[in-house]
Amino acid sequence: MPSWQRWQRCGPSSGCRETEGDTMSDLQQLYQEVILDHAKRRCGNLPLTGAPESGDALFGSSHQVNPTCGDEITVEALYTPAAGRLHMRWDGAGCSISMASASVLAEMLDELTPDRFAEVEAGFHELMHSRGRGHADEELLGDAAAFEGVSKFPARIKCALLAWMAFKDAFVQAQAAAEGR
Amino acid sequence: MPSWQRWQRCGPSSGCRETEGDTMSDLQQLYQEVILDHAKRRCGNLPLTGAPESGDALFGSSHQVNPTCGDEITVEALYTPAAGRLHMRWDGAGCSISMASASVLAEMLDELTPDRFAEVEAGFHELMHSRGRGHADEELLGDAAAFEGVSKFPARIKCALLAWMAFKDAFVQAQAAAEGR
Amino acid sequence: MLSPADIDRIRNDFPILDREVGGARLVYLDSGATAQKPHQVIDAIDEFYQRRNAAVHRGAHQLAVDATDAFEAGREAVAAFVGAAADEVCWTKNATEALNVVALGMAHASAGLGGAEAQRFRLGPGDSIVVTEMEHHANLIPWQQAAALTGAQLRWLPLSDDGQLDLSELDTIVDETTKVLAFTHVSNVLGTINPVDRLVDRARAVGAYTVLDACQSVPHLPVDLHDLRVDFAAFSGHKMLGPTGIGALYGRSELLDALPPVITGGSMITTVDMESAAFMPAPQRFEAGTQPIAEIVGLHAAVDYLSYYGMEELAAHEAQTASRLIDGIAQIPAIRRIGPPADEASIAAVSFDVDGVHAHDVGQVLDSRGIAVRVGHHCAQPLHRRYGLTATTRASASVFTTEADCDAFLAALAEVRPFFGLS
Amino acid sequence: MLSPADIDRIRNDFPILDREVGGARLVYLDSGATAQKPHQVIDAIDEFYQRRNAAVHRGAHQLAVDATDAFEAGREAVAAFVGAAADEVCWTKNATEALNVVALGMAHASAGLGGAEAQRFRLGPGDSIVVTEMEHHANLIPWQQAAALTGAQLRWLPLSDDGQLDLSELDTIVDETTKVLAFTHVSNVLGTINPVDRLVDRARAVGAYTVLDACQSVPHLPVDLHDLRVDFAAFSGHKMLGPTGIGALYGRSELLDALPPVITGGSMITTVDMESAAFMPAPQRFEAGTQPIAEIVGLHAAVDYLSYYGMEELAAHEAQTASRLIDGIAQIPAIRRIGPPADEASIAAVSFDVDGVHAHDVGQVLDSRGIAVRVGHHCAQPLHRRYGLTATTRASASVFTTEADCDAFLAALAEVRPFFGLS
Ligand SMILES: Cc1ncc(COP(=O)(O)O)c(C=O)c1O
Ligand SMILES: Cc1ncc(COP(=O)(O)O)c(C=O)c1O
Ligand code: FES
Ligand code: FES
Repeated sequence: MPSWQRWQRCGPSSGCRETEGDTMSDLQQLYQEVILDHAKRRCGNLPLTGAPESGDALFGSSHQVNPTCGDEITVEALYTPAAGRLHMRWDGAGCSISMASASVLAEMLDELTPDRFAEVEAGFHELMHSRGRGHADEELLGDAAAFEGVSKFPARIKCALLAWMAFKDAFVQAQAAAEGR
Repeated sequence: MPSWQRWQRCGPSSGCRETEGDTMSDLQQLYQEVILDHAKRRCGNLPLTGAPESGDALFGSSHQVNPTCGDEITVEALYTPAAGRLHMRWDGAGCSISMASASVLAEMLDELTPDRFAEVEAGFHELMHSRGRGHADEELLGDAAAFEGVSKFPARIKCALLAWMAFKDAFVQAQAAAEGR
Repeated sequence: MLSPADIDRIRNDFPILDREVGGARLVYLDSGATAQKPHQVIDAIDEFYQRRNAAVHRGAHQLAVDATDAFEAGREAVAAFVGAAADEVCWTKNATEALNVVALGMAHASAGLGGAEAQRFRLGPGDSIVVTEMEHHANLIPWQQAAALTGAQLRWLPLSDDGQLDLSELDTIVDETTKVLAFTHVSNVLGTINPVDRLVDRARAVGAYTVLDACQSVPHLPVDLHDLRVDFAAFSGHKMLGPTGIGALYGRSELLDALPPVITGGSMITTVDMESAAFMPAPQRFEAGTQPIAEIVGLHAAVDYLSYYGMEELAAHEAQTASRLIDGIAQIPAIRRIGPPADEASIAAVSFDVDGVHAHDVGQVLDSRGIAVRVGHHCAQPLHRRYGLTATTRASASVFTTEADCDAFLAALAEVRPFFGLS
Repeated sequence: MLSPADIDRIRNDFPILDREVGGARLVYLDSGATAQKPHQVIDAIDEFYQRRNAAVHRGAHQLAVDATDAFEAGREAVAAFVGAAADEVCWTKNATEALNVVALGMAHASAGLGGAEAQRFRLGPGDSIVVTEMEHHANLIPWQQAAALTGAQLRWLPLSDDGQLDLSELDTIVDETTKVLAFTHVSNVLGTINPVDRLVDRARAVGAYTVLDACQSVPHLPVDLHDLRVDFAAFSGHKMLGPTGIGALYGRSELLDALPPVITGGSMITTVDMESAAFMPAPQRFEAGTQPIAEIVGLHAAVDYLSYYGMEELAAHEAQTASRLIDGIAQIPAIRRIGPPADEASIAAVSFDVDGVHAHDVGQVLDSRGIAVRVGHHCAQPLHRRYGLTATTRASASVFTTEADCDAFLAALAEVRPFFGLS
């Protein structure tokens, strides 16, 4: 099987996302079911492989530290230009927000083209920095919309963004590798 | 003439010391006539000679800096144990309080035995640190009683004490020199 | 012992305790990071700025005299509070600066600054500096820097499994090569109170200087630095009910006068020409530039406040709080506390790991109940690594901590694992 | 231009101006040493302690979030006020610390700390550091220390008779060996405003870093550090209507990230083990330990206050005050002012020698009339020596200084020599 197929290990999330709206406490909004669920499932949290030896897939990797807490993540990005597909695997330790965010991203990526990823990433970034005022575009963000509540907690924004930053960086590396060819 | 005689250059002060009591402003109490007068006359402000070559006089010298303002004084102390007499000459630059205090001390010293100097010095020290609450013992302090008003001005206490500290130190040196003999 | 009425009265002095967080009353259990301030401290700062603000030790005018009086009265009060003489206390911005002044001062001495009398502090290859594995980064990294600058070797006293210093190798770790033994009086993570006497005895036996990090002891215990016989010590105002922006370096006079200053500039010199400067004796030589004057006034009010109740009393209250927290935590399943056994003396700073829940998530849940605790490595990464952790949750108490505070915290803590679906 | 009504309004904001000194209303002409604080600043500090006090960048709890917001909002406001980006502003306790951080950071780089990227700051024998003869000790002694630690040579630009930098030898004094040119924007004694452009051009031509002491410019003039093109700059909160205990170091980001920190400890690291530590990028790498948080909040209020009136307006008021003081002093016999000619731009800091009367005696007489001025060497001994003086009297103005203040000062000054029996 092509190497990227080995990266797909979990099916589409069935996470419950009833929007309880204003009746939810800030804490419940922060720790939505989807998040708690992904924090446990950890899609894509697989042994890291390093660059694949063969195939037409481009590879990049990035290590990121959250300076506020010292938690770390290492992300590997795989890009098969032919299929126009992105994949991610990761290893790391951190809070439930950071683990869930890595998991959600890993799961979503399998469905995304690079352009679409850029859009989603921009939307997610904006949502996180909205200081609780933004509304998640579920169409665009999919499961990542569940992180809406994080934006009310400035101290946790970096948690939610950690894996995204790492993937973005790893993907840049992969593209650079492509150009190097 | 014995070397110490060359140190006596000014006669007894005729400075006016009417005590105007509480009607005097703090400023007038600070700058009593005696003080303004001595600040100009500068008794004992003479070229420094270093240790006298001969005679039975003991010699000591001390350089003191007032750290708040950087003003300096160098004092030479001469002690003739036979006569039981102290003398001082000095050179320096400073405010009117410090110059007057050196002048008053130099003048008074010619009349003082070492023991009496110690008493006067202790009284003067105490007065200066009385924070405006002490009353000068004119019997004991003579012209130095005019500095009573200084004790209300903490920033100026060091001015008044500078020459006294220097003389005390120089006299210690002189005594040490005596023991060295 | 403080009565409940005392504690009520104390609580009324702290305006911030009226605050609600997320609809719940504030339960502030993060005094180990920074203490809250009684209105006496806040008012003293206010009054200073309104009536007496001026540069100190400089002007001849009345405001400058008033400000200087306030400045030096603060020094006397703080010195008396820690059993030191006034001229043994130098102002810094925080304890971190104070510890750096010692470490870098020694490095400067080693580079030849400070003349002959500074040579006693010379460090070089073949010398060793000893710290402990429980140090706050503030009492570790400056010594790493001093070692890097001088070629001295850095060693450390390890931790035991039960959160205390393991002194079994004390005599080999602190040996004839040791020039400095720097250690904390009380661990900010574990609450452990270290055996200062034993460490000072050993340091003295080999002729090493002792540097005490007193950040967590001065706010919580009666401390007499002369009795403790240490050479240097550091503490911070903001941890002892005082303002931010003020700390203190203690040193024995004879040592302070010989240690080269690190930060140089105005108000610490006698004479300056373009090529050289002569420094004043301590404490001024360590007080370059305009000092945190209003902060000193505030700290003065803080030590007056603490002294009014008495550190013995406050320490007894602290010990009681520590027990309540430690015992309560022991009853909650799947929590691993790091720190000394419950029957050892400690301050009320209690750190723990909740199995399966990251410390930041623990803190978040507690915060939603109005309970403010600290999460993370608490500036003690090596300590955490020693216990196989990267982060813990810490509850740390203050003079105003009540039994109700402890109980609210314990109740909320018991809900944490269930909240995350763990039983 | 501020109207008299504006100034009235401003005066009402400063509680201390209600104070009487020796029966007279306070005329505060010592803002050059430290500024007075409007109630907006005092209240901001008060409010912070009452509602938001906590350790920043650490806790997950609500108070910590609020405190961190206040802390970073302060950085953004202060950075914007001086034309810098937020991450180019590092907090220090005062300007003196900021200048030391640059000078000692370079010395640390020269000793091999900070790795390869710090090597750009290396100083050694054969290199030169250039300062000026008008520097405050805070921008002189740290460079003497850096020279002593590294073997670099210290040189200086001399003063002209009329209180300005003599730049006739600029090109030979600042030459290819020059690695640092450190100079003050405005002299705290003379009021002189230095030609930053010309100095920066020369420094850039030889590849030297520029370090600007902006202590006396930031409070009195519009300052845009990007426009000024300097590499580093320092200023103090307490001189710009802000609290004591807070200062700032500005540096171009690229340089700050490469400069080794001097004060090390908590909150400025990424990872630490017993033997080594990795430092965060700027500004955090220079902010070891608990920062002066309430003071930053107060400084934020101060820059808001200054911005409300606008630095252009305030500078125009300042220039008018300067003229009134300079012209008035010129009319009093036997007074020698040091400083630039009356028609040169300067801030309202005016220093002079009264013939036959020591500066402390001048200050004392003025104080008895309620007029607070500064006397002494103003931390600029070499400058005074250059003019054959050991001390001067300095009157320095602020936003609230009125014509009546100037006139009261001038009238009292005219009485000084007569008081001491000099005609
Ligand atoms: C020109 C100048 N530089 C530096 C300083 C030092 O500032 P600070 O004492 O706040 O560190 C001052 C103030 O005294 C100053 O006027
Ligand atoms: C044990 C200990 N040492 C040093 C420090 C550093 O104190 P500061 O941040 O006030 O400099 C702290 C506080 O964080 C501490 O708890
Ligand atoms: S707390 Fe570390 S990543 Fe969330
Ligand atoms: S002011 Fe210098 S001695 Fe009086």
